[in-house]
Amino acid sequence: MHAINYESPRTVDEAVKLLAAHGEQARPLCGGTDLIIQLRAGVRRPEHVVDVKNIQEMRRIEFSIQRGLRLGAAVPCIEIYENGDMRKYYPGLTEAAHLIGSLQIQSRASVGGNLCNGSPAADTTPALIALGAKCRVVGPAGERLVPVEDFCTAPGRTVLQPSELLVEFQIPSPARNSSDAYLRFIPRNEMDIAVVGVGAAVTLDLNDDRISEARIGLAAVGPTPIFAREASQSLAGKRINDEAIERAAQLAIAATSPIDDMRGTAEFRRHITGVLTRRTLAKAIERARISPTSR
Amino acid sequence: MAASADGQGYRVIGTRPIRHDGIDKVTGRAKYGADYSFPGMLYGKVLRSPYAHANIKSIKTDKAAALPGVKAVVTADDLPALADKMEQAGEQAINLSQLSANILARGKTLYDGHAVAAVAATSPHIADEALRLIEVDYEVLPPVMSVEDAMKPGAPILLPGLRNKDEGPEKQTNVATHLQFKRGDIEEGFKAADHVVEREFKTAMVHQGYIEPHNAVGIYNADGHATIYCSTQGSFVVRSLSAAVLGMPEGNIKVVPAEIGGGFGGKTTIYLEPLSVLLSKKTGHPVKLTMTRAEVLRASGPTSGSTIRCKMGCTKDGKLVAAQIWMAYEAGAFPGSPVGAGAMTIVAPYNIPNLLVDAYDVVVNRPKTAAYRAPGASNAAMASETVIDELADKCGVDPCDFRIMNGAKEGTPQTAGPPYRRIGFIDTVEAIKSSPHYKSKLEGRNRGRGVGSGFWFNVGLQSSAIVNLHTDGTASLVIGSVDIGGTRAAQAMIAAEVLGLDVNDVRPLVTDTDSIGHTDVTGGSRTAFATGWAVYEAAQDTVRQLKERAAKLWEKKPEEVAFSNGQFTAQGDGVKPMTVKELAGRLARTGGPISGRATVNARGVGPAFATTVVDVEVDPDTGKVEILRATVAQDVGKAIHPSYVEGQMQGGTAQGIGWALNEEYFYDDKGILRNSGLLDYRMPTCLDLPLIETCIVEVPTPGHPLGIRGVGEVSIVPPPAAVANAIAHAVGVRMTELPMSPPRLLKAMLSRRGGAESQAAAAGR
Amino acid sequence: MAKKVVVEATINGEQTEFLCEPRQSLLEALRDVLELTGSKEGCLTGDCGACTVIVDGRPLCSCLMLGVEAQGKTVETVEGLAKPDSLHVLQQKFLEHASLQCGICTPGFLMSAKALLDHNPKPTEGEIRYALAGNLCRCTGYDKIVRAVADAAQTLASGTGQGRGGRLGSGPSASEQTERFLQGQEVK
Amino acid sequence: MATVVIPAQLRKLTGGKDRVEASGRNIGRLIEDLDRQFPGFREQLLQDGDVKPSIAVSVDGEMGTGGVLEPVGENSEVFFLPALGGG
Repeated sequence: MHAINYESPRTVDEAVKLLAAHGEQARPLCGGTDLIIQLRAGVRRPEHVVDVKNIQEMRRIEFSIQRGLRLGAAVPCIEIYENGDMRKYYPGLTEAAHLIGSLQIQSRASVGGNLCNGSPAADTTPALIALGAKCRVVGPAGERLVPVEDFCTAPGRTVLQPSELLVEFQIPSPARNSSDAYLRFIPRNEMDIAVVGVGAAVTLDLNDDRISEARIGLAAVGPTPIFAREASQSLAGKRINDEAIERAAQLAIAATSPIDDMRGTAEFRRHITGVLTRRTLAKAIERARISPTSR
Repeated sequence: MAASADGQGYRVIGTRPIRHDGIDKVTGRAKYGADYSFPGMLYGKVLRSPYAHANIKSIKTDKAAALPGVKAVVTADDLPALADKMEQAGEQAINLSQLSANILARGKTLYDGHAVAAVAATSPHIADEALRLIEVDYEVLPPVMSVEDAMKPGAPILLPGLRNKDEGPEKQTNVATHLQFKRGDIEEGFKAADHVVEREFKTAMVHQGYIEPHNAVGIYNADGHATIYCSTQGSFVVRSLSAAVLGMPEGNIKVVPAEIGGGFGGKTTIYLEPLSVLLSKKTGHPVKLTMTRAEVLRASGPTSGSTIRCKMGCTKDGKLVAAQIWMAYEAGAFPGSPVGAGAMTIVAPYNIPNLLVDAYDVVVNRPKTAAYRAPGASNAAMASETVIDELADKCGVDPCDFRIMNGAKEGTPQTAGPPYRRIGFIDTVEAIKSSPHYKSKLEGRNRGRGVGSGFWFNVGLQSSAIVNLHTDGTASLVIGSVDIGGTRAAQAMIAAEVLGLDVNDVRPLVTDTDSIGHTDVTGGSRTAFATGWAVYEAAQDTVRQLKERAAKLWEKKPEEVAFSNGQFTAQGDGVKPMTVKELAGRLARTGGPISGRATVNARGVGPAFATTVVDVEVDPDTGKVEILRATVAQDVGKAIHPSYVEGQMQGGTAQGIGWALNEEYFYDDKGILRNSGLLDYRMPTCLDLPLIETCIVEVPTPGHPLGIRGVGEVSIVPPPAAVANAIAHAVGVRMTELPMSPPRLLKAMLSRRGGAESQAAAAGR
Repeated sequence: MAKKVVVEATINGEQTEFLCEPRQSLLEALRDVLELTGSKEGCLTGDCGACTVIVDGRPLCSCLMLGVEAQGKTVETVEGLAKPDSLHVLQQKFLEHASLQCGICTPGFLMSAKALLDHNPKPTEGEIRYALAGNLCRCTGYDKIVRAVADAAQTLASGTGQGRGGRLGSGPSASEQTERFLQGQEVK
Repeated sequence: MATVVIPAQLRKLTGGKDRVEASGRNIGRLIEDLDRQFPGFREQLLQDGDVKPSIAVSVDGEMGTGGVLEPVGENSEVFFLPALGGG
């Protein structure tokens, strides 16, 4: 690995100053489970590594049924699924965090790092998209909110300017009779990168068994994570039945532009997108029926 | 005196003591190759070709050499040119000029990752940075990645000098060897068949996947002598090959075998060892090289991918009458795939009167293959054992009964001609047939059960052993066979059995090439068999000498002294029986210390057979296969330490399941390896496997004092076929390609359903 | 070359100071600086688990953490597992069950298993397999490793009166693991 | 006389015969006699005065370890086959 300088700011303000000072030559370090591998491979060669894990603001999980969730970008996955509120109100995002790599990886990897790495296959991203999460980005010029589905621009690329920092995710409080789910397909039972990942969040109208709102996010089936807009909208107001779910699955497939690689063929990925969209919606709906927000 | 090989009356053999080296390995104290460091040690790194096939026009190293901290840069020009001919090296015949060209490319790179240059620097990071500064001018050539492409007329030629007997001395070719085995009359054979199944199979190149990357520390001294510390399966083969590649006298190199973190055949040759000495010679410092995982996958020796056409016929009552096989194996960049073994194992478990096997060793732009656990046999069994399962289905015969009906036994001719002596193939099938697993009922949709069998030769070769009896009556056992999976314990148990000592009173020690007689690799499942034989004889030699001492004390002739159950006795008055411990205390006054010695070039090696049953469940929507249950039965001759015998059976089964389902080298159209890491080279995790049940079958090897058979390899042979057969019975598709990964299996299932629907449509239903 | 940094950490119970370059991983710091070579390098990408250590109670891959990140942290490695006069029960069970063949993956498995039992003294087979899924073993097929961890859990449990742990063939399959977390049935 | 079983690819030397008789108290002498009867065997089987590393010899069902010095009995059955190793 080339020589680097390591800095460990304690506040967002300090961090942003450091990033601004070094510009292209700085890279934030969180869990390091992607960055350290890239540094070793020489894929990224920043002179300065800015460790943002020790910034308390980026390590908090703040939830209230009124205000929803503020999830620090640097919270490691293991702290997400150990959190009772997360398990209870955001099971889909929680299971995505629980699926990433191994326990060893989950001890380090963060949802923010997962997103900033810009991989189309990031497990937590479709779950965030499904929940309508927004990224709070802070830079020298101030801060802005970016919807997760607009965050990645190409493999390994995001909307972040060199001096900007993703500080936290803001996720709406779960609506009545709503829940979410995330499923991915991998050839083994652990350790793999998603061949396809599907996150879904649904809100139900239990009076006449309809879906009032749905959002579907897709991973590993295009150059960036995908918000399957048409598929999501197609479910709004529909009765819960196989026909509606099948239509959504077909529209989800239509939203993909997968490639052939060592993880699967494009043809296979399209097929699995359909399978997982059906399974994920069914799981989210089942959860929403008994959701803690139901009473 | 140990009891006879019928397995009765052993005191130590067959028990499960804690391995002698265990405590070092659970406390982190055991020293593996990469754990060695020396004062002033430098770190070496290797520059590797980014192209699958290219001419090297020039290499500029001055910028790299100028980087602060860099002490030396070497290329193939720093190694002697060697004769282009086969030499014997331990258990393998090897071409030294090709071996050298694989360690540092000469003029041409032949695969993605082929070593081109090496540097030594004061830190591994500086060495890494230095690699980026070496300028290589490549002329990129078209890569040849498959045996089919390599065998096409006009295919790009990898090795300009390569010729074969069929095509003659004029013709440049990628086909290194054509082997043929013939028996009976193949046409007549198929005429007599009621059922014939013929299929073409493809199996992917796969890697042994040992967790410890290759490593070496070289220390060259001004007197022309060098020491190499490395993790290897054979310290003597490292010495002879490194000496040849470096142009040094063999005696000037001492190889100290470190603990080894897995090998499975992949550490029976050399990669970094001569470079560590070369760089040490240039710098005057010890130099350590370790491969990264990507280097291990790109540039060490995996095993061959293959194409196999298998046609077999049987009568309606299930008697095999004919088999015709065409097989071509990827050798990698240089000749030497295990296709010969594949040809001689593919129908080895069966008695087939009419047989024709054609086998081709083909060079392609992939890493030079190395041995991998029963090399060549798993590919072959994937073909023959699935075809046999199909024939059994056609005959309506239980797959175990079909194998028993046609199974090879004593006297059955092997593929290459010689008849079998006593073997336990049918015993393994019967063990599976009567196992709780096979007797259990498998219920549920998309679930199926499959059986497969496998054969492996095992080898004998040379081993040495020394037993030093100490004055306290304990013994140190010195051997040259590195311990890759618990063999120290087995060797100590054999010595303890013979000497009548407690197993913990024998301290096994694996030593370096200067401290023990020649010992071939820990490979070919030979260590318990051949080194165990040497240990047995060395212990007997110790007993013989002890009898002389007892005779002295008792004023008797040595032949009057008897030894049994750890006690020396003789007839007559004044003779008080003595134990080995008691006698050991009297050595000084009866002639001095005792060392028992023996060397063997072991004959009469007994082949091994295994039969495996697997239950699977297939996800019909995704093609993902779950292994529900697996049981393996293996003829081990005599289990010295049953826990480690079971471990070999379970480990081979796990590797075979990985080979069956997800492991494969994935090259792009430019011949670049796309999955050179353990994230995408998918070996089974412990969530992918069930507990693996074992049935130890003991049919002693005739002639061996303990009846031992090698146990290390054959268990990897049956699983791919067993899994394929289980999938066929679960979802009705016959898979003919490895790995049977979700995309492949899903495609096969969808096309079958598509076919069924179109048939239904055609039938107007 | 960036200059070296002084790092203070508690390593296997000892307050320790060491010098390392920012680009050196914790694994390099342990092996090359502190000469604690029990943690092994298998892949440098966090996929094999041979370098697993426990940092502030969490198992992680020391190849994917910089040495400088250990500042102020508590690090446990395989070298700290045994007491001077006795092995850790996991070490003892690995020996009794012949859970190691080549032994290169053993330190990592021991640390992952310790992290599991520290948080969940009564794991099911499914939970054991999930906790060890980040550690690759190529020799054993995992059978004897899973048995050893289950046995160690039982021994610990009976010793501490926590009832029987480590039930083989019981509990959820791999695919059921996540659901259990969500239902809060398991505290990791 | 010992019986020598000829590998498929050397049968061109024996006019297609798969079994021939030859004499010699060891493999070296046996190969000399084979070469006298069917010129070409020496070149096919020997290198530097010993059996080629790529070839294994089986005498009466047992793999030989003695190369040209491997003893051959009056009525032995001798096979020449490819040598191979293991993992």
